[in-house]
Amino acid sequence: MSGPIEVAHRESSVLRISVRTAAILLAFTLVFTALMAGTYKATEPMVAASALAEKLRLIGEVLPPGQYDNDLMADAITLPPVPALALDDETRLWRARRNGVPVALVFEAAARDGYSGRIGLILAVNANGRLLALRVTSHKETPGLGDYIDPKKDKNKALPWIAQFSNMGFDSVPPKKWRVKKDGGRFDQMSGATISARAVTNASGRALAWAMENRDKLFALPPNSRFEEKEP
Amino acid sequence: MSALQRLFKFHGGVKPAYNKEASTGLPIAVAPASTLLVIPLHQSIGGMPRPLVKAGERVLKGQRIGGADGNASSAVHASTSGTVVAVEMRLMPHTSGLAALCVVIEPDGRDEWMERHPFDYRSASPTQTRDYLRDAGVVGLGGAVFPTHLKLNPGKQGKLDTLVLNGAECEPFITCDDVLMRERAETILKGAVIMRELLAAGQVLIGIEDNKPEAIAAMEIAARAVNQAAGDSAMKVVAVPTRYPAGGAKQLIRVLTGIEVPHGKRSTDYGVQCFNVGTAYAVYEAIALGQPLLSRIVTVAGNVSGARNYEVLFGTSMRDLIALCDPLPDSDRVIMGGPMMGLLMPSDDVPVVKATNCVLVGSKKLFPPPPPEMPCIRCGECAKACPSDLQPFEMYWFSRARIFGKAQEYNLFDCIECGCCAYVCPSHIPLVDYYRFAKSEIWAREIEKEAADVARERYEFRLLREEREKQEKAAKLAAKTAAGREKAAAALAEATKPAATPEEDAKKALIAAALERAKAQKEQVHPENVSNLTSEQQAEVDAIEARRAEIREMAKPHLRQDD
Amino acid sequence: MNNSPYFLKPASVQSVMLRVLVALLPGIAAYVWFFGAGILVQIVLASVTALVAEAVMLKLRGKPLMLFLSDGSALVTAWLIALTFPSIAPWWLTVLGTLLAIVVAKHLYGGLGQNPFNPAMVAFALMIVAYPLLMSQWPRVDATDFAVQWQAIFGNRQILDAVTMATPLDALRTVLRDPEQRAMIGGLLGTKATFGNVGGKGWEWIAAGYFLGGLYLLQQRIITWHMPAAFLATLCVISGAFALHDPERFAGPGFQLFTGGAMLAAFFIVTDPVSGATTPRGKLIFAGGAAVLTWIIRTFGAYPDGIAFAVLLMNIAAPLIDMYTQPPVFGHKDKRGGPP
Amino acid sequence: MFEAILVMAFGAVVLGAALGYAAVRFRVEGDPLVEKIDAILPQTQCGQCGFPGCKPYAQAIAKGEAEINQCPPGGEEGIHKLADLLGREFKPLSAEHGVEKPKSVALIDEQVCIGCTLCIQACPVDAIVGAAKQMHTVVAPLCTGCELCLPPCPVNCITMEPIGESVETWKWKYPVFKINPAQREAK
Amino acid sequence: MSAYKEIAWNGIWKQNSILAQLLGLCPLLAISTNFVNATSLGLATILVMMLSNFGISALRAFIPYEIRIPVFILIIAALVTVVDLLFNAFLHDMYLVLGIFIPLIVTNCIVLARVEAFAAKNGLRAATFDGLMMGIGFVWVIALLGAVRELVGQGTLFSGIEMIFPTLSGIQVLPEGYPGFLIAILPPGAFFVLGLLIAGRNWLDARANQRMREQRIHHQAEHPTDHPSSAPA
Repeated sequence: MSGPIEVAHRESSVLRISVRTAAILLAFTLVFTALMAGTYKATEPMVAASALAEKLRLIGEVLPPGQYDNDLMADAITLPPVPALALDDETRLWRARRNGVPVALVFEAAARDGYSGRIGLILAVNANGRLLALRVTSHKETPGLGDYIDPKKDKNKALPWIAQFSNMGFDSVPPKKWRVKKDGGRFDQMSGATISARAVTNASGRALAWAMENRDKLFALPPNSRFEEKEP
Repeated sequence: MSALQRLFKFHGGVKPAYNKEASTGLPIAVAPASTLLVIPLHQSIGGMPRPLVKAGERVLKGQRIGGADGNASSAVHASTSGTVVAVEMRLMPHTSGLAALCVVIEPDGRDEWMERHPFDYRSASPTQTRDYLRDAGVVGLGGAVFPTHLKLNPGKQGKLDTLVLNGAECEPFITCDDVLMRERAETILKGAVIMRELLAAGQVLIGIEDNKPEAIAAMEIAARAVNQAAGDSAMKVVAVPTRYPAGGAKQLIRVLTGIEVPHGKRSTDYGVQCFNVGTAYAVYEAIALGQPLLSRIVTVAGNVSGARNYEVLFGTSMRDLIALCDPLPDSDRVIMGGPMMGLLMPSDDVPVVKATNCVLVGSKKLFPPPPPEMPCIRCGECAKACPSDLQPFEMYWFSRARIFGKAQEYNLFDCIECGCCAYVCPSHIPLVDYYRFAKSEIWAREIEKEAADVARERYEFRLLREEREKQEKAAKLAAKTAAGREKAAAALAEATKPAATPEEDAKKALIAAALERAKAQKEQVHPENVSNLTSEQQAEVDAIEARRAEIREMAKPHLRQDD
Repeated sequence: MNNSPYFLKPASVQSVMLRVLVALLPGIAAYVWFFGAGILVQIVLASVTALVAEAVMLKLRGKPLMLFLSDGSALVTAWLIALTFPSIAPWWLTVLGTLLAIVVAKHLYGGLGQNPFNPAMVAFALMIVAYPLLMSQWPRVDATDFAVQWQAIFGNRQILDAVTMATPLDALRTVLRDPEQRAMIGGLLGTKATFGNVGGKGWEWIAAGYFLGGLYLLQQRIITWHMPAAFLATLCVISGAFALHDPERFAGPGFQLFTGGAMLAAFFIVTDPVSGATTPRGKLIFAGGAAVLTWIIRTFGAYPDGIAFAVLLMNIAAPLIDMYTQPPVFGHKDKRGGPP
Repeated sequence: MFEAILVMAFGAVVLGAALGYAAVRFRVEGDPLVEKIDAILPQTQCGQCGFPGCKPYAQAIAKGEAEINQCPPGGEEGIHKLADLLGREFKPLSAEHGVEKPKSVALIDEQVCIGCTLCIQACPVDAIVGAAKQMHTVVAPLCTGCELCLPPCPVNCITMEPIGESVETWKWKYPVFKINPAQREAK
Repeated sequence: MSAYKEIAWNGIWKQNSILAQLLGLCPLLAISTNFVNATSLGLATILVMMLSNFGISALRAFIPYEIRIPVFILIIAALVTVVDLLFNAFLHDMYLVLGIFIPLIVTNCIVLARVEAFAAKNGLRAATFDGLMMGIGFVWVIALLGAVRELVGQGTLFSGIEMIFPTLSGIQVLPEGYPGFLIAILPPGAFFVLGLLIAGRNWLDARANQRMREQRIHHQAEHPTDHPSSAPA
């Protein structure tokens, strides 16, 4: 490759080489940007469909699809960062209904006092105020120590730790007992890794209490409206 | 007196078993001369002396047989009267087991002195005095054999604060300085007086390790006498703590004055100079009695039942010397020097030389082979023991891995090879051997590199010259007749024609160039001045150059301790 | 025939290592007294594993077997592993840790004298990352029954819950994380609680045992004062400063020094010559740095004790520290003199 | 989308022009690598590598036109150093270029020399002195041992004398490891 | 054909991007937590390498020396973007797992290195083949690394395969009660396993060299004398 360049150096002035390289780079840029744009356009619908499926799958973790018949994505409202849920940004809350009758609320919450920062949760609360299921969506707990809160990492596959919250409500476990055993509550924890379990338990309790309190209002709000907490 | 002197400490050091009692029981005896005296010409640091005698010549005791080569060299003398039987290569008292040029003298038993004249140093110029000492062959007798006349120079200021006499003698087994001080304290101090005058030194500190109380007592009496005679208190005998290597020149200077003389610096720049007590004795003999250095006190110790100090003529075979002391039957080696720094001799039939302070007979029992070498665990014992404040284990890593640049960065050349590090090493690593190896490799490389630089320069110069000649020739050729043009064309064709093999091509080109140049030579004189010299002249010039280089090179390894 | 020096001081790697082992005995005695004889089982397990692994590796690497096997370095590593692992850890945990230490951390790096990292600390770090739960289960002070501990080590993990408890450091960590319980820290470190007066019941006496052994090593001149002094002083100063600033959130120097592996580290772990700094100033920096990191990891880290990580991090830095702290050599320091 | 393409295009033009300009303006002349290679070569100027001297060989190595194993005087050690410098793989000395010999100097038998000056012409470092019809002699310290003076001599009066070891040039040997590795199974 | 053989040998073993050149370690270490993830990223890398080698070899006549690096990067980035979008569209689960590491293929030095060292100087077929072989060299190492880490870390193999082939599922290789050597899955474990793989390669190479040397010595020893050889040929 050095041959032609040597010749070029002898023949061309600095300006001519600069213009030439600029033009060639421009040409390449246009061609390959076009290639990227084309692929983007072509895959756009599939990508959107995948994103939707992803959302539904996450909801499906806590609320089986068979329990409702409405279009969850359409029947959703916007939640501001409510203190009880310890969220930092706006989130969506989905309302499941069967034959128009409220079945469950699905929403996200967080625990800020995990061992290594924030633990993200998603939970489904049914119309009777029971916690249908609880899942951890994101966490940074110590691997092998605190990460059993995530059923994928829990050694006990048959009955993961987090499953003990399924179908629990304040009618079965009074709010005062909605704690880990170490703190005098109902729920188990692993010795040596109390902090993660305590964070998840307390956060779920707070979220459940909030959902119970605002249940009617949340079901009543029109789709795609914004939930506003009562002025204190 | 000694109580008044403030002492300093040097870092590190060890306390090996001293084993000195065996050889101090009896007074110094004179060893008989061997049937043949083998006197190496090169017995000091510096240039190799020229032989002054031929085989068959009769020599008198004290006659110069080797003349100092330049100033940085020292003369060698016949130790007794007799006949020179050969000037030839003989085995040297050196670990290498190599031979060097020696004068072999067959003593006639008459021990007939040449004429002796005291030297009046007071009326001589300092240069004359130094030349006299050089020709008297006086060198440092602590073991490093550095020419004494080079050190008897007060330096830029013309005077010194302190003259240190080294009587510390820290190596185990060796007692030659000890007995010399016990028996000949007065003479030593007379030598010290001369040295003090030559150096214009303010005080004389005589450092003696405190495990030699007799020597300290003897020297104190002698010093008091000298002080009384001079009416001052310049001579001070100082007992220094017994710790190897307190007898290292730099360590002793540090202990007595607190001054640390850095590697590569002259101690006179710091107002202090250090000599061995034996050297002071030799200086006195040379100047006051006119006797050149012919003999020295040698400790024979180790695996012998009759360890003792002898006054030994240089050239005496170690074998004969050892025989005087009843060596034990399991003796298996001879070491010149002490057990910490001594050199292993290739044979017991090597001559005693100026550097021989001790002939140590060894055996497996006395000096058992070291336990197997284990890996270094960086325990730092060596660093704790190093009197030069080095990090021996770091130098070891790099020497072992042949990363010499890094070894030098860790100040490899500040190492005095005292052996303390190897002595304390729990892994039994022969550390000093690694440093010796690294040092000699580095020196060799340095010399190689210098040679390569010279070669490169000369080659480039030659190319330049050839180019210029070619141009001049081309100009001449162009001006010549058609025949000349033809020839030039032929030469050009020759040069551009691809040859069958590169060798042939090169050969042809060389011959062609040679022919051309031969022709050109007739018309013009070479601008080069080298070719105007006769070969003899050139050879002489270059031989001098070579010797200088040799001196420089040799001066490096031996600048250690005990000057 | 060898060159000078021709005679050597009667010193050997073996005698150094043996004296280190002897120095560990007081600490081990206290350990047995307070936490039961399970630790002895661990020491035997680790020692046997270490010797076997060492022998196999030596054989594979073509080194003289008996010479190196008898140098004692593998035993020192093994004992340190046993002493830093929980004494009721399952047997395979100790064996695996020891194997990793000897095979990976020691021999794969070139064997004795060549390992850049402290093998015992490599074992600890690897095992606590791999099995954090098992490495956090320590025996209760009141459950020292040997039979129970034996069972815990060799199989029956069910009995564990009854005999384990959090270490003082673990408890401290848990308390520190929870704002509601922070006030408890006074109680945790106070006189009456489950723990001892200074570093947790039992723990402080083990630490005192190590301290005693450390003094012996100092007296034998196997270690110099630099490392232990720098480690303990730095830990003391940094924890003291923070405890003064906010005694509700930070434990004081007494607790930090006398709990966990601090004392063991100060005299036996940071002082490992092979993987540590060697110059006098370097030793101070090395041990001081290890103490700072230990405190940081203990206070803010994810695992119970931070010493292993702190020491390994400083191991990496050791060559650099050595390079920048070379002591001036003879004649090159600026004392008296200098050319006139 | 259009905006994105515009930004990319703008970047392409600016960068392309800048790089074209820089390529012409900041071209590096000369090659310090040659100097580094030349420093490793032994400067015997013997031409055994197939180049007319050490410098040309160094240039050829730098350009990738020559292998690093063509210098017999430099020996294995020289090849190792070159390999380290250039990040190439070590190769044993190429046999066609010669073998590593102990360092020697040329010696002219002055009885036989006819004073033809051919060796003087051949010596690359001007280490032979003499004039036409005069006896020549080799200045030993300057002689690189290249052997180039041997072939031109019409009377074969030049011999190569190996430089022996003396007490002064003797080198301490690498300390021998005292531990013998355990016996490996003989294969 | 021997030129192609050499390309293949270089890519798979001698110049192996990971074991010999240690290039592209970031995705390698981050993604090789299990076999399926590792292989998926490796396949994506093969795709990118083949395409970029092909593209640049085809366009090499039009690329001036001065701006070759920006053009190479541009082409590689464009191709990676395309691959990223395709993953997003057709293998969405995998896309979520691999996350940032598909875009990071752009910065995988091995891609740029092959483009610069090979594709820019060679013909279409050879360049594409080189991309394939270098990619295979990358894949087998990353797959092995993933498999070892997965096996040691959690005792399974092929976990997560359902993301690609919904009908398949992972295998529990070690007993159910295997505690899992967690560190193998964590980043330090990646370094350990990679270190061991490199050591293994060096060992094999050293052994091969040794054998070659021995053979040469045998050869030299036996050739001058015309005795029949007793040693293995």
